[in-house]
Formats: sequence, structure tokens, C-alpha cells
Amino acid sequence: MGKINTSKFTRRGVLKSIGAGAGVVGASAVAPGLTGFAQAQSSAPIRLGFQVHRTGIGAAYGRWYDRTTQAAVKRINDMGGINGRPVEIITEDDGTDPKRGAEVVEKFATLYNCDIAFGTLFSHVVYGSAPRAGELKLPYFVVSEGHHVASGKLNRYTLQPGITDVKSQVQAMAPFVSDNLGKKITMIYPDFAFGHDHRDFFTAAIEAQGGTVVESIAIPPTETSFTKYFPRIPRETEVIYHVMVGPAVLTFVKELGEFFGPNRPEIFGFIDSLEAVDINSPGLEFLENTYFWEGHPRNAQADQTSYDKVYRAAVGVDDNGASLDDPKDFSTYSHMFGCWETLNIIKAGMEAADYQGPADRTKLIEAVEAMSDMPHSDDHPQGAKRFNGKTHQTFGHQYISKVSNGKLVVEHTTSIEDGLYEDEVDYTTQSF
Amino acid sequence: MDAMTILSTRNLTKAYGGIRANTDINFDLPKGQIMALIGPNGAGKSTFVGMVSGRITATSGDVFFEGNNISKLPAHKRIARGIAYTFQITSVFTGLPLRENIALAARRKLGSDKAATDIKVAQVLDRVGLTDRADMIAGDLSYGHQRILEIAMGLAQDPRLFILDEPTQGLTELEVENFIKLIKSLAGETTILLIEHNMDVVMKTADQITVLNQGEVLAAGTPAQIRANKAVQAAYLGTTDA
Amino acid sequence: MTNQHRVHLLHFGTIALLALLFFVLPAYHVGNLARIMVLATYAIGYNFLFGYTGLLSLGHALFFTAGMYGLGLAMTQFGLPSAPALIIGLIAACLVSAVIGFLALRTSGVAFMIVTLMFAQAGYLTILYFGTYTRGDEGFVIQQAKRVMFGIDLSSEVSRYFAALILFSICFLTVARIVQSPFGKTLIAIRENEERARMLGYDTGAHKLKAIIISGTISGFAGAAYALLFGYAGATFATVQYSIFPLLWVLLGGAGTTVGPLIGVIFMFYLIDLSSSITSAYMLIAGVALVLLAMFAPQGLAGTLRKRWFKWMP
Amino acid sequence: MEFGPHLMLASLEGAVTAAILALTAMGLSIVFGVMRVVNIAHGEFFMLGAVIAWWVASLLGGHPAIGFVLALVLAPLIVGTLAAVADRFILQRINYDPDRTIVATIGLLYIIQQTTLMTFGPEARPVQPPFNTRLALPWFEYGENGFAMIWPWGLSITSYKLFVIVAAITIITGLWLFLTRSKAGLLMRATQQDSETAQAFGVPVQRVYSWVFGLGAGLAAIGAVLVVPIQQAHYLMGQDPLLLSFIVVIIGGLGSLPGTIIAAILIGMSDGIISVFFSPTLAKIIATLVVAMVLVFRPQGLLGKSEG
Repeated sequence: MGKINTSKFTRRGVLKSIGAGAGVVGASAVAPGLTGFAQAQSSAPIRLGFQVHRTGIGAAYGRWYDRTTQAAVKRINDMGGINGRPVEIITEDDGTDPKRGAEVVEKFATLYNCDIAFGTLFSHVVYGSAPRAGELKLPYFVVSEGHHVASGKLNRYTLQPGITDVKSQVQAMAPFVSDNLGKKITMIYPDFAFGHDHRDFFTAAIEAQGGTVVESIAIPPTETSFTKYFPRIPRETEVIYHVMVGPAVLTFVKELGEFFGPNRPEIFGFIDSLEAVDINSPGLEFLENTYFWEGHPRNAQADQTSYDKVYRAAVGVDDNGASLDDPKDFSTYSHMFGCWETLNIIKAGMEAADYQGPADRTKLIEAVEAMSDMPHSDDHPQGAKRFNGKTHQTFGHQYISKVSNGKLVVEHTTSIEDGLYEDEVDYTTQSF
Repeated sequence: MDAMTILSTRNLTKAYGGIRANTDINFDLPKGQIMALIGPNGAGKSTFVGMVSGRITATSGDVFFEGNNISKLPAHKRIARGIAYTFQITSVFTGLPLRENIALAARRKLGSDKAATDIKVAQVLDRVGLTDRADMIAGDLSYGHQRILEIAMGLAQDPRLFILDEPTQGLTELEVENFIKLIKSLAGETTILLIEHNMDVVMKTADQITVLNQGEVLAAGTPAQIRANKAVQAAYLGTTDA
Repeated sequence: MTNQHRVHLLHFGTIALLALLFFVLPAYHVGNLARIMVLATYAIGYNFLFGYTGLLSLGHALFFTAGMYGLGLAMTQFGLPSAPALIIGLIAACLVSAVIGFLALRTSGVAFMIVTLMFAQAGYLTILYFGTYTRGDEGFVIQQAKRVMFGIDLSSEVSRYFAALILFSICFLTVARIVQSPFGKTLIAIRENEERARMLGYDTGAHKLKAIIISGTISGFAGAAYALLFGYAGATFATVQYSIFPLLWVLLGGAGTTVGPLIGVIFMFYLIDLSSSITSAYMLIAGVALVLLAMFAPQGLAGTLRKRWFKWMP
Repeated sequence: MEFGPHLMLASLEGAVTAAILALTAMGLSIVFGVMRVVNIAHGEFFMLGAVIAWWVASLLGGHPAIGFVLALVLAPLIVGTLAAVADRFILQRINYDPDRTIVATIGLLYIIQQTTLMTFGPEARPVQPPFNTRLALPWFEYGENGFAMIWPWGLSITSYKLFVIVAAITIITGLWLFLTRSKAGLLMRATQQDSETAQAFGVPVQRVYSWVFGLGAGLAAIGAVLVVPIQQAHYLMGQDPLLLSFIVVIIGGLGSLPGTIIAAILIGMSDGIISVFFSPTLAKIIATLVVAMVLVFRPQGLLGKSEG
């Protein structure tokens, strides 16, 4: 019980010290006033437990999350590590399974003595793992784009500082869709919680814009053929909004094209459907001139920033979003930046909290909670972010791209404000 | 049927598709008798006892046991009323010890009374002479011993009607002799319906004989009457010719 | 020492050993063992039907999740405290297994496998269909603050471990006792030769239905305990994979042995946990191990022990 | 879309599903019928077929038809050989004992899946169809001017999907002739009916088993090669075909090949048609329950023989 008392004590201390822009003044036995890289108390590496989907349904994403993470850690270590200590990544596969996810978190905390856990994408794994992370008092940084963190369903130890959540993404899309594509929308989404989030948040957002969702078609997750569901699309539909995940997405898009033939409505999709897939794959010609949400533009744009250039080179991705080693091997470009940015935030947080070891975990969380605006930079190549310490959720810019000659060309960039919504939780009021 | 009749059937019929295995069998078995059911292969003997025990559903007709119509009862309820049945093709619990095989048979009536079950099992083992093999796994027993175990499982149920379907098939001469002794010792304790090919066994044990042929009752009577019956001789000779 | 003594020694010794391990093992393995005991309880439920009654179901995930969602939804949707929610979980599992048992028992053999599989698949889809309440695949968290029973915080290491041990012990000893009782011996008889059991006058249909209900309720107990002790319920647990797991655990550990389920879960858990530290190809290692076990230890680990040395093992 | 055209579209889609399912389930049915083993790895043979098809097609340039045709020949051969080897070195050694076979084939499932993941990657891989023209379909409606032919919005199929249906029919007919007319088929049927007697009459039962296991896997692979231009090759794609094939084989009646085909058509078509009437997930739930209930009330399957 002693631990909890101490951490409450330090929390106040950290808030104060961060507010003053100084080092740490805490009740724990940390030498005060020492910040920076050189005066590390220990040269032992900081251990980050990386929960990765190496097998199971998330494996295509997991491979790229892994590459991005390795690249980000290499960069951090090349720049002198964190608080003068090297960073070591301990990778464990969770099989994209919530039960195994919880076990992996436990392994990080109690077997490997990791300082934090990080990297989970699929939201059911986040849900399965987060309670365990909270009980073990292990800071758990997820890169999942789920609304689970900001909805208040998790706990104070779970944060999502590196990627915008789905509610914000969807909300930011609605004005563009209703202003440029049409007001009568048919949504097609998987009959998963993830799909339901799209349905609920987008329906609300589009109605606020004066549009309507004329039909929503939830596709069962095990489905491999889709044509039979397309007749449900009402004739009056002006825009089809699609977001599918899993290996059957190619079939979905292809069959959508075959269903409509030459006379199609406008089509707006989430790139989740085609992450790790070549947009020029056979059968996808149909996507020409359709629109996509992109978390991070896959194709290097005409006005590419130096940040994107640095990031792309570090991860080993070419201008088309494919691997430098294999131009047919496409990345999950719209999501994986989250690993890079999250790691940089962890670094910044650990430096702000003068993190020395597991005893400082709560200080790290408080330091991250104290963060707010993050500028577009090498640390944040996707764009500027605004972190909400109360909801543990970050908000960023979103991109809407049009497929032109087989390339995704950004047509519109949303502002951070487009994606803001009212707080649903204040984690900072919860005790550690 | 009078109070002395333990089992009777009325117009009992079984048809498989268009083929009739049993046609309108009327049969009465007086209490306490040893009745042998004989007939050429394919005469419908096993079908008949199958319908009596409930293993086979009758197409039409009725079965009465101790005066009650049991035609609608499932097999396990008929057994529970006091019918024991041994299979033509040995059917014991080959993976379990011999003792447990018999205990299972005894336990249905004795329930959770462990002491009573143990006593019953010991008695039966002793009676059939398998005591020294009690802890062997039934599947490891010789064929003859498995047949005897099958009978022992019937005995352990203290049946009021004991149906034996070709119990001596595949037994050695010595084992057959022991079987005959066993059956005779049961006379008076229970009623026995015995399907048997071995005429020697039939003649030595049966009080009455019923002959089935082509699914119908051909004749019924004492061993002496049956031996003298021309129709029976013809039926048997006929099949041997064919 | 009679066999009865040996059996008692084995069963109570196992429980005592598990209790002792809490004080001996490092934290990580204590955490694992808590999970293992919950999963082993699921396997015990499965073993009761498969190992002792001889019915191979491919739909037990349905019973596991009936308990899990019975408890989980009672707590999150209706705000019930954990104890009544646990009872609701048990009732849910009991009812679901009774209905499924009633229908599926009209079939046998491979058809029984498929029918149970399909009911479970329909159950999985139903969880997704009612995503508004269940949050579908994503599932939901049961907040730490609510995971308290009789004033004990079930999310702490000690209470979680001993809660899991109590759960395991109850089901372990109950099943051990049932299989030694006349009822359990009749189930074994049905497994060995159903027709013969029927012709000894046993109502095999009723026995099998009871076996499914007991098996399903124990599995649901494990599911409810999982949600309560680890704070999460999700549709993943309703997928086919989670119906195949208990079959594997039981076959590995030794079907029709009381300790087999525990041994099977420990073996499989550590096989994956240890090999996943070495290589990402741990499922390959698991696959090879399964093939080798099938070839060289067909009766599972405990089954092989029983066959070779300890014939008295229940 | 209007009800009529919708139903027609769903039926056509159902027919494509049924065609693939019939091939895959035939493979399982033959193995089941002849060897009486439950092969849990059957879906993985399907997956391997799809993956090999992608591999062959991506190695070859030129017209997509070249790669496709080559895949149609190579994939079943490779997969069949692999299965026969697995049979020889694993299943024969455990004497096809039911429990051990389940464990061993689950092990095989993991091995194949993980090996594929490591060599082929986790991505869904497309194969270009040899030809793929969208064919708009007409619909006849009784209006003011009598019967009129209209071209409803969305009602179409592709030439490739039609080809899949025709190809499945052709292959199954060929298989039928092989089983009933050839000597190898005769040996198989003899083994199916009574393996001991067959052995006594000099049938090399062990070798027949290996061939049958290979043939079953090969059929799954053919089904997969046909499907990859519609769906994509993916290392986890084996589960659905496995479950559906099992259902088809049981519903059809164990070991009954005509039953298997009828069940494949019924299940493939009902999957399409039920989706017309209910929302997608509800349709799946209902379809699943309907099939389960068919089995509950007719446990021996549609064409299986009743025991009583």
C-alpha cells in the first residue's frame, strides 16, 4: 500500500514541477534538479515492452508496426537514448488475441521488468490487456485509433498520445463528404465494434452537416463474398462510405466495382480497407477517382515536408508507400506513424519526468498528461497534434485523398479543431 | 393371458422397407419356464427378442410384460422392469475391469448402496466362476470368458425375464457344459428366453420350444413334440439343402 | 495404502501444491498459474463431457461465454454486484447447455460435433449482432473497482490467485467425486459402450443430458471467473478456436483423467509462452509438439502415466 | 433493388459459393468416406492451394491466363503430394485412431499456417483472373405494355464467376467418372466399403489411403485456385472452408458423394438467398441455425441411411 501513497505524493510534485518547466521535485528518492542526457543514474537500458500482432488477423499491420518501432528506437538511441540511457525493445507477439494480450502485458511487467508497454493496434487486444496493465501499474501506450481510451472505459495507465481516435477521424470527415460528395450516404462497415463506432459517430456527424445516412449495412466478420449485400444500397445513394478490415477487403472493393459497373455513386472509404495493399492491384482500377481518408498520406505528395522525408527514409518506405527493398510490399502508412510518434512522446515524457525506473511510472504518466500541443516536426511527421491529458487521447490533422492515376493525392487536410469533441472522461481525477 | 404368463406378444410385426422380418407373432411365455426360441438363420429370432427388449421398434403389435403393455416404453424402462438382455455379438465394456462390468449391471437396481453392490458382484462372480479374473480388463479376457461375463451381467440384474441371444456361440465344449449347468441352476429363480442353435443345449435345458420360420411361428411345444414335428423338420432340412 | 487413499493423496496433494506454489514461484509465474487454473477449470468441464462421457463437442466456447457474458452483462448493464452476477453467469451457462444439449443429443458422433459447432457459431454471431450491449469483438472491461466479492478485491495478486484456486478446487474435486460415484461410472459406461449401458436399463439420454449440463455449467463457471478475475469479456472467446482449445488441452493432458486437464493446460500454456520468447514461430513449435504427442503419447500425458505406472489414477 | 433482381443476384452469388464449396467438400467427403478420419487440416490444404496459385501467378509474367492455368495444374499436385506424405508419415503411423488423428491434424494445421505466414507473409494476395468481363443481366417484368426486358441497376455477374461454376461442374463430373469407371476408383470404393476384405483381396489399402488423402487435399486446392481471382490468398483463409466443408459433408450424409454435392448447393445457395430477407449478420445466424436444425432432426444427413 505504501506505493500508492508515494505515487499520490509525487503526482502533485510532478504537476508542480512541470508547470514550472523545471526538473522533478518529488517525494521519491530522486536527486532533484538533474535533467538532460548525460547525468544518467544508471546506464542500464530503458525497456519498452512492444506488444505486436505478429500472428493472427492483425499480422499485416503488426509487421509494419514492428519496422516503424525499430526505426524510431534506432533514431532515439542514435540521439543519445532517453535520459542518457539506451532504449531496448522487448517484442512479444500477442497473436491478435485479447487473452494472450493480457498475458503478454503481464510478461512485460513481471518477467522482463519493462518500464512501460506499448504498441497495440487492434482494439479488442487493447480491451483485453488494459485491465491487466492498470492492475500491474504499467503505463500502457496504445496505437490503436480506437475510441476506447477517450471514452473512459479503460484506466489511468492507458494512454493514446500518438494517433487520433476513430470518433475524431470520422467527425472530421463529415463536412468534406457533405460539402463535396453528397448528402445521402450509405454506410458499409464490418459488424464489429469498430464498424459500429463508424456508424454511430459518422451518422451523428453527417446529420450535424445536414446530410443523412440512408442505409447502413453491417457485414458479418467471417464474410468472404459481398455482392449479395450490395442490392441493399438504396438507389438514391449519393455517396458510399466504406470501411472494412481484414483480408477480405480486396474482394469487397472489387465486388463493389463489379456491382456498379460504369454508373457508380461517389465513393468515400477509410484507407483501413486497403492498408498494406497495392492500390494498383488487379481489380482495384475501379477505385480511380474515389476518395479516401488517410491518417498519413501514403504517396509522397508534391508538397512533402522534410519531416515526412526523414521519417519515410528511416522506416525504409519509398514514395509510393512500399518497402524500399520490395516495391510490391506496401506499408500500413496511415497507422504506423503512431508508433514513431508515441515513442517520441514516451521519450519526451520520460525526460520531463526525469524517469529513472519503475518507481517513476506514475510521474511519467503525469508528465504525458501535462502535454498539450506538439508541433509538426521530425518527432511528429504526420502533423501537429494536440494531446488532451484528461482523456488520454491525442487529436491531429486528417487527410482526404483522391485516387488519381493510381496514386493517392491529398485533396483536403482537416484542422485539429474539426476533430475535437467534448471530454467524456477525466482520467486525471482517478487515483493511481 | 393369465397371471402365470410373464411375457406375451400380440400380432408383433417388424418390416424393413418392404421386407417383413416378423409377421403377427403371438407368443406366450409362462412364468418360471425356460423357453428356447429356435429356427433357421434369418428366421427373425433376434428381431423378435429385439422388439421384446425394446432395442428394435416394432412396426405394429404389442408386447405385454407381467400383464402390462410395454410396447410404448423405451428399452431402458423395459429393462428396469426386470428384463435382462444379453447380446448375440458379445457386448461388454471392454475398457473396464470385469468387476466394474458386473457392478454396472448390479448398480442400476442397488443404486448407491456400495456394500450391497459389492456383495452382489461377489456372488455373481462366484456363481459364474470368474472370481480369480475379477480385476482383469474385460477386453483382455478370452472370448469364452467374455460370453460368460455377458451372462454374469444379466444375472447381476436379478431379472424376472432373462433373454439370452445365442449364448453358447463360439464356446468350447467344456464351457457349453458349464453353461448348461448354470442355466439349469437358474430354473425356478427366473424365466429364461433362450435363442439357441445348439440343439444339444436346447434339448437339455428347455421346458418349451417355439420355432420361428420366415418371421412366423411355425410350431410350439415341448422338446419331444417339436422333435416329432414334421413341419419343423422340413424347415430345418429345407434350409440345410439351400 | 489403498487406491482410495492414493486418489485422495493425488487430489488434495495437487491442490496443496498449487497453494504452496503461490509462495514459492516468482510473480510472473504466479500470474500465469492463476490464469492456468481458470483455464484448467474450463478444461475440467470439457473433460467431464469428452473424457468421461465420450461426447466430443466443438461448441464449448458457447458455454464458456454464456458464463462470461452472463456475469459481465449483469455487472455492466444492470450494475449488479459480483456475487449475484456470478450466479447469473452460472444460470446462463446452465440454461444454454440444457437447451443445446436437448437439441444436440438427438445426434451422435461427427454430427454431434458439427451441431455443437454450429450452435456455438450462431452464439458468436449473436454476440456480434447485439453489439450495442456486448460491444461485439471488442468486448468490454469490467472496472477494477467493481471486481470485489464479499469485500475482497479480486484484482489483487493474492486474492486473484486464491479465488482461482478455490474455483479450480471446487470443480476439480466435484468432478473427481462425480466420476467415482454410480452416476459418473454410468457415464463412463456410456462412453465405453452406450448400447450396452442402455440395455442394462440406464436412461442414457438423460445421463448424457445431465453430463452436458454439468460440463457446460463448469465451463461457464470458468468463463464467468475469467471475466471477474481478469476484467474483460469479448467475442474472441466465443470463436471456434476457443472450442478447440479445451479439446486440445484435454487430449494433451489425458482425456478421462482427473488431473489431465490441469496438466494439459500447463503444458500448452508454457509451450507457447516459452517458445514465443525464443521465436515468433511458436505456433510451428506447438504444431510439431502436437503431432509428436499424437504419435508417441496418444493417451495424453496423464493417460500415459496411468497406463504405464499408476493404474489406480482416476 | 427490386425483390426479383435482388433474389436473382443473390442466387447467382450463392451458386458461385456452392461451386467452390462442392469441390472443397468433395475432397473432405472422399477422405471421410474412405478413411473415416476427421481431417482438421483440410482448410489449410485449401489455403495452401490459394497461396501456391498466387506464387505461381506472380512468378510468371505475360497474360494472367498463363499463370492461372499453370496454377490450376501445379497447386493441386503440390498440395496433394504434401498431403500424401503427411498421411504416410503421420496418420498411417497412428493407425487413423480418431482422437489421435484430431490432435495430429490440428498440429498439422498450425504447422502449415505458421510456415505459410513465415514464407509468404500476412498480406492478402490477389491473383488476376484470366478474364473478367462484367456482364449486366436483364430482368423481365410485366408492365403496362406486357412483358418487357429491363436492365436493373446493379444486376450483373462477371464472366469469371460464370467460369467458376462451369469449371466446378466439369471437375466434379470428371471426378465422378474417375470414381465409377476407373480401376483406381474401383479400388477406392472397395476400400471404402470394407478395408479388411479389400486388403484380403490384394488391394494395397495403405497406398490407397495415401492416394485418397492426396486426392482430397488436391480437390481443396483446385477449389482454392478457382477462388483466388475472386477472393485473395491469405494465410488464415482456411478456417471458413473447413467449417463449411464439414457441415456440407455431414448434412449430405457421411460418405455420400451425391449427398455432398446436394448439400453444397443447398448451403451455398441458402447463404445467398437468406441474405435477401434479413440483415447480413442476422441472415448468417439464421442460416447457421437452420443447418443445425436440419441435422438435429435428420442426424444421418440428407442422403444418409437411417439406422432404425
